[in-house]
Amino acid sequence: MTLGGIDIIVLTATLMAASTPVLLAATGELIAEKAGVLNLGVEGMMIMGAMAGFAVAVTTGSPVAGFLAGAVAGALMALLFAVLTQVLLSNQTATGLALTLFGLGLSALFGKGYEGVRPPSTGKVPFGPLADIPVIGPVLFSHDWVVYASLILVAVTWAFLRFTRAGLILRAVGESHDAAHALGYRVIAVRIAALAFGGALAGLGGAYLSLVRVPQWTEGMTAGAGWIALAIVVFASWRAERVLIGAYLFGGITALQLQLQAAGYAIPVHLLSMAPYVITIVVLVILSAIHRRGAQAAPADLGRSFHASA
Amino acid sequence: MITLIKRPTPSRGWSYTTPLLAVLATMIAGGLMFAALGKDPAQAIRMIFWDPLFGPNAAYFRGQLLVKAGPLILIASGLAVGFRAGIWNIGAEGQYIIGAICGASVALAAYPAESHLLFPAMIVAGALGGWLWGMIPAVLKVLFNTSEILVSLMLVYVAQNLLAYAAFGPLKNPQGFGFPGSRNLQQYPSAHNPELIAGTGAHWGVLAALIAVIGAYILMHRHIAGFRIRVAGEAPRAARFAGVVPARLVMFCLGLSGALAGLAGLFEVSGPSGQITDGFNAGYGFTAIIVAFLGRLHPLGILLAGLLMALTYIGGDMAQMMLGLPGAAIQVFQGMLLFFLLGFDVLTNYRIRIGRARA
Amino acid sequence: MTGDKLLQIEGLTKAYPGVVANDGVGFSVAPGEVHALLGENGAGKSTLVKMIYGLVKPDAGTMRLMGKPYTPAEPRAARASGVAMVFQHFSLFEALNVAENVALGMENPPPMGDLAKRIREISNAYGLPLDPERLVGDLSAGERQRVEIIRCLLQDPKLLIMDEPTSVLTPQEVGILFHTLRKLSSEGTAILYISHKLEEIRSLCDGATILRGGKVVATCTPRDKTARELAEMMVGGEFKATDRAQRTLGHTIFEVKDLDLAPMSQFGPALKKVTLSLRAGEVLGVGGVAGNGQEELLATLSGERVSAPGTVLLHGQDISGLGPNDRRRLGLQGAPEERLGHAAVPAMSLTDNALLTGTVRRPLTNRGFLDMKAARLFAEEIIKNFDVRTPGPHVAARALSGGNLQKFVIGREVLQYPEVLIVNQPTWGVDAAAAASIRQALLDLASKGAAVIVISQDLDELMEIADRFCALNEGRLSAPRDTEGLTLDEIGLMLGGAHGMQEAAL
Amino acid sequence: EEQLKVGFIYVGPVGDMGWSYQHDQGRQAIEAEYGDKVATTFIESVPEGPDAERVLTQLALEGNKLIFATSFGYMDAVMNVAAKFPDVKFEHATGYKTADNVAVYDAKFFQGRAIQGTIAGRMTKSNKIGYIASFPIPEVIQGINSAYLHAKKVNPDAEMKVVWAYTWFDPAKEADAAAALIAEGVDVVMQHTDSTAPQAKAQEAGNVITFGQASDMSAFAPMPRVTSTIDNWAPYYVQRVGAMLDGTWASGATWGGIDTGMVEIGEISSAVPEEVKAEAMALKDAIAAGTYHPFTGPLNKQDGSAWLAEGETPDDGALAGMNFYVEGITAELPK
Ligand SMILES: Nc1ncnc2c1ncn2[C@@H]1O[C@H](COP(=O)(O)OP(=O)(O)OP(=O)(O)O)[C@@H](O)[C@H]1O
Ligand SMILES: Nc1ncnc2c1ncn2[C@@H]1O[C@H](COP(=O)(O)OP(=O)(O)OP(=O)(O)O)[C@@H](O)[C@H]1O
Ligand SMILES: [Mg+2]
Ligand SMILES: [Mg+2]
Repeated sequence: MTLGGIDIIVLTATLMAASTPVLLAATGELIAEKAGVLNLGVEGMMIMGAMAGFAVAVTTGSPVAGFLAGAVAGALMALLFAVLTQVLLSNQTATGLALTLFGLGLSALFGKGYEGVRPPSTGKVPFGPLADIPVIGPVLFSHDWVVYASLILVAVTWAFLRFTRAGLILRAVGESHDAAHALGYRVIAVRIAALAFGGALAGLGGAYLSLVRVPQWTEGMTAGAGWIALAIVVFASWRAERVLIGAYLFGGITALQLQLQAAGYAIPVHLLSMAPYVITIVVLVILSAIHRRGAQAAPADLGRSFHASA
Repeated sequence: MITLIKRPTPSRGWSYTTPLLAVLATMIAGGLMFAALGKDPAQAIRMIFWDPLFGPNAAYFRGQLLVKAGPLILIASGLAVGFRAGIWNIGAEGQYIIGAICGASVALAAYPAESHLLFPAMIVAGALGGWLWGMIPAVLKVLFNTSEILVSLMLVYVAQNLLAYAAFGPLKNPQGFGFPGSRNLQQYPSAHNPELIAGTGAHWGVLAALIAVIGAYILMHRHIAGFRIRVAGEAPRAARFAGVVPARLVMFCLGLSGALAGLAGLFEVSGPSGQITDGFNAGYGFTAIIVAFLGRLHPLGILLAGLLMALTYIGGDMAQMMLGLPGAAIQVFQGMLLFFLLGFDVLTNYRIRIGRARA
Repeated sequence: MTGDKLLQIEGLTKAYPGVVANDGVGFSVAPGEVHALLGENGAGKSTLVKMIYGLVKPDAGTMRLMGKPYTPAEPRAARASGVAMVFQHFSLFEALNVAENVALGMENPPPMGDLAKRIREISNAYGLPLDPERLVGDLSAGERQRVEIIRCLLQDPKLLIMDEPTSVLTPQEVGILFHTLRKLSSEGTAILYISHKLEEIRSLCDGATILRGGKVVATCTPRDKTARELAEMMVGGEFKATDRAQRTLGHTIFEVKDLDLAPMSQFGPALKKVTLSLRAGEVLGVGGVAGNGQEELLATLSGERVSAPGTVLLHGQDISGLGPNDRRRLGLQGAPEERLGHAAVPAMSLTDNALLTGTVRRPLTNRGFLDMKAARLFAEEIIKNFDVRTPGPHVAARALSGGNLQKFVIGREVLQYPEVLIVNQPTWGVDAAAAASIRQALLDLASKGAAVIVISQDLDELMEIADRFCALNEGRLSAPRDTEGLTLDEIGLMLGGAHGMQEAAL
Repeated sequence: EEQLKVGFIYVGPVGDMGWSYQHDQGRQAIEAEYGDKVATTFIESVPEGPDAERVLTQLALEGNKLIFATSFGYMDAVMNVAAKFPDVKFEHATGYKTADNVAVYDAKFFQGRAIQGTIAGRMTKSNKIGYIASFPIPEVIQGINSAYLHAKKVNPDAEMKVVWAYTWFDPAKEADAAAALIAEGVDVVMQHTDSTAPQAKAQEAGNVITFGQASDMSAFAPMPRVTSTIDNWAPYYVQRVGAMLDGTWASGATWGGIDTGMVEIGEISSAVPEEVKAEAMALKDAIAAGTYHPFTGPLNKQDGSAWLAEGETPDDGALAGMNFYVEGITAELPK
């Protein structure tokens, strides 16, 4: 199926894999932000996940172990952030930026020696004949398990926030920590848990980058993916299903602009390469214009430190 | 069991001591890391904190400290005004780039004419460029309530693409044998932002940074307009009650921080950098956010934080060069410094009580 | 002795830095008893009930619930023991719906669908109808409180704590609430009730414990005392009632003509054809249920919102398009209902808060540059003249008790000697003595020739100080009537019945 | 005897496995060659902005007598610092400005591209060759033209598809670019970017071949990486340091190719048929011997205008500023 020289099926299949790291990281950040914490250190957590995931996968030869390690590394970074912002009540914006700087440095330091090494391959899920169905096959049944896991995670996150009591408490903590505290919920504990989960997903996203998407380890390899993940959470107005749309839209435009080039379209390259960012802004403006309550979709206590005065 | 008790008013004493404590803690933690990397910790720390200021070539490095800190301070001063008002411009990097492109374009359009009016015109163009780039998120926020965080961030990437376009396209040096990058403004006297006093490193941008610090201090702490900006950040409804028009505030803060970032870009491109190239922006716009927070959003704090940041960059390069420390170790070291500075701040705002959690 | 008491407290002590909030407090509550806690602002009432609810850990003292030692580690434990609480500042989540808010206050909530059904049932049974699907952010203050109460009722509490539940309610809502509480108490639930409205206490409560400076100073049966006697027990001295001196009304100085205003928030009311006029020296009372346009009226009169030309006139001059500062310059000032975050900046010092509105009519700036010394002197003047209890002008606004901050806010406006002053809920949550002094200040201002608009839900307050009364209902302002000779029935008619309220069929 | 201090400034991290990594290999070769007679030092990840001049000055102040500045963007900074430190010698990679104490050096990477193009032309089945380009600068354009011409020569149906990544190093973006090209049906991916991401993408796709860039990328041999063009700075660096040690260092411009070893062709893997391998090796030998120039007339520019007459070869100066595609490439060169 081609449209104007662009193979839509290949594009869709590509964008799913290309969007997965950002999708994972954005879903994690969504949970943290829903609990009221703004962690700008996604980039730092991702790159640590990428490094740790890669190192462990190479050492053990097991991609699964690598992904686990990536998640753990991301979560540890998030816990560092949690200690600073939740226990020592430091400013979240600055701490997040520092976390990014720190993560970029630390991963480069620990990652020395893993450059130029090939990671074990993460297999595709064997769907057998399903993968050969036209159109649906390549789009739906041609990916590795992490792609499916990321989709399941988005669905689980959506259901968790919407239907479960734990999700309700999480949202309550993000909306008003004082009220949640008055009702006896452990605001700090909930936030630390949300941060750790967010960090684990960011780490997983990073590991996907180094183990599947690229796959190799080099310092600084996340190249801004963490920032995009943060932007997508805002873009999604803090709704899980829209995170999926946002991540795939962004990944899709990025992949499309390269495909347009490859197809030989005479559109100025610079216009194409700014397209993902410009289109994100345009869509955001349209969304905000449609429902002007857009800004209120942010958890009311997002970014505020909580201190129980008792 | 440790409990934190909020102080009624932040402790002045601790607010001066915590930065010193943090630097000390960083020296210890960083020293351990350097030792783990097999380097002499004392030597590394001396190289980072001492040598650039008092070492054998300190005369040169002190000037470079200003060169490096200048743009950070200039940008952070503007950002802090907005942050105080709760307006989150995290796209200063983009405004910096656009300011540089606009300023340089004026110079390149005039080339090779020499005129005393050229540099002032470039300054205006640089500030205007940054201001315009800052006004995009401002206008979108005012009209559509769009998040300025996201828009300003996305515009960084757009600006980077514009920069690449400019460096490879319209601003490319026609005598550059097809290589990217504009003419070098250092070789164009009317457009050059020179060292004002030889050997000090201080150029017009450093002077502008100083003026920005003083101006920001007067605005934020001596003038009713700054008072209202602070009110807007603390309590938006109270600010309205005090006569602040939110739309005007958004435009003012994003415009101001954009213009200052644009100026920083212009001073860099016409001075230390010299030319528009693809990699010309060195992340000053992002680092300035950290500087703003390290300086506790206070102009004088920003001055010190900017110098401290610059010190770790220059000292870090020195340690890299002399001891073979990996560049990444320096980044980790900077990260630690930030963490300690942010973490110890708790002492300024809270009293710490150990034990006796409940009777 | 222990057998017939539900809750017994002895020697409960809690100290905060610089203040002993509760000092050896002891009292007891019997099942089915409605027990009042009385005291001035800052006397320690909220601290006391927070300890009972497990939110604050006592430094010393013991509690027994139903004869057994009771040491709730956290609110969860308190709820499990049958203690429920409605907070002074609502513990609600605006972005969540009613059912979710209720679920958050319960230990083991049933599935959402069942819970919604239960909410409908219970809320109708107690005459507090609620739609479980609505967002709390869109509810009126009265409805929000219903959410809090339903949340408690769903857990069949043995002890229900209510911290100033009526300060935001209309008389009708208070009636409904009291009906509910009496029903609960007849079913054996004990109620611990905190309020500054002494008449309410007298009509509702079986017993009272009076706190002053964190210590129990008296216990009594409220029905046997007059409100004045209760007030004097609280302040520990003679209580000064407001003195409504003779005033001569001047000519009309302030007019509002056919003022319309679009809703300020998605579910807020619009102002429709609001018309009024004020004479110098006059106090106009505006009654009505909160959420019927009070905030909007204050915003558009103070200049936070501008209105169509010709709708707001001061001395005949059209000021409809002017902002707050230009109106202040001309002599029109306001004091919003919400003290923290609107009338004052919580994290800023009193000196800064004096600057907030004081720069226009007071020489606190010099060509825009702040004169901090003048500002501090102004803050000290307010503190002194209005008996604001605080260590000094350097203290942050949030550190003041509600009553004291309210005195500061009113004092700040009054001491700028406005020609027209508009205040919204001037004594919200303020203790009797402080409320009286605020009312007195408003009357004194009027007697100096200023025109004052008092927006309040407290009809007694309006009857006490207003010359004329009008009601605000769904954004419409009724024609003003002289307060003298106005009966409660007539007021009820003017209010157009309680908004969306209905008392349960008995 | 005093040690000679030699400083290096890299634009990327030494671990990029590409450009900076190869320069650092050269630095290590110096240490291996001269041992205690030299002391080398390097600073990595120095952006081509305002920091370059400071870091170069810092290197000079610390007593380095020979400084290698290994990125084009350092050019003006090198000139400024060189003027201030007449006793210090500077070597600037890929630049064109020289001074008494500034020499420039560069490699004829397009020679390697000629060999890649030959193998690509022979091996492509779809007749579509993909090229991930970094920036539209002469060095990259030379490579595209050279690869295209040699593919076309052995396979007249060969087409070239170019994607501009506008980065030297962004693994994720390079992976996407490779995926986009493969989606367009190419079965050969060439890259002028430094990461191995395109190699991995090609491997995933199956029947796609690639070429190592800057470093050998042998981890991906024999398939998809069938051979590579390696930037081998070691011989030049060793020679220049030697000149410093014996006092014969002189400014100049060096443009090394396969002949000097600066451009090295990585092992051709078993995935390449023997006859193709032989043809490629013959080409390599001819270039090394100087008997063949990859740009030999008659050649037209993309717009059809004449560039080189029959048998004509361009001089190095003309080549160094190449800013056009040759005839036959359909893509448009970004302006
Ligand atoms: N939102 C704002 N952002 C930036 N500056 C502001 C803002 N609001 C007011 N100012 C500045 O503060 C100063 C006083 O502002 P404002 O007009 O609100 O006060 P004023 O006392 O009513 O003075 P006047 O009406 O005489 O101008 C002016 O310099 C104004 O430009
Ligand atoms: N968390 C806290 N930290 C420090 N001091 C506190 C804290 N909570 C209360 N206080 C102080 O303890 C005293 C009692 O406060 P409390 O809130 O119990 O008074 P209250 O009787 O409920 O007053 P109000 O009638 O205004 O509600 C006051 O002086 C108050 O400032
Ligand atoms: Mg209270
Ligand atoms: Mg004004």
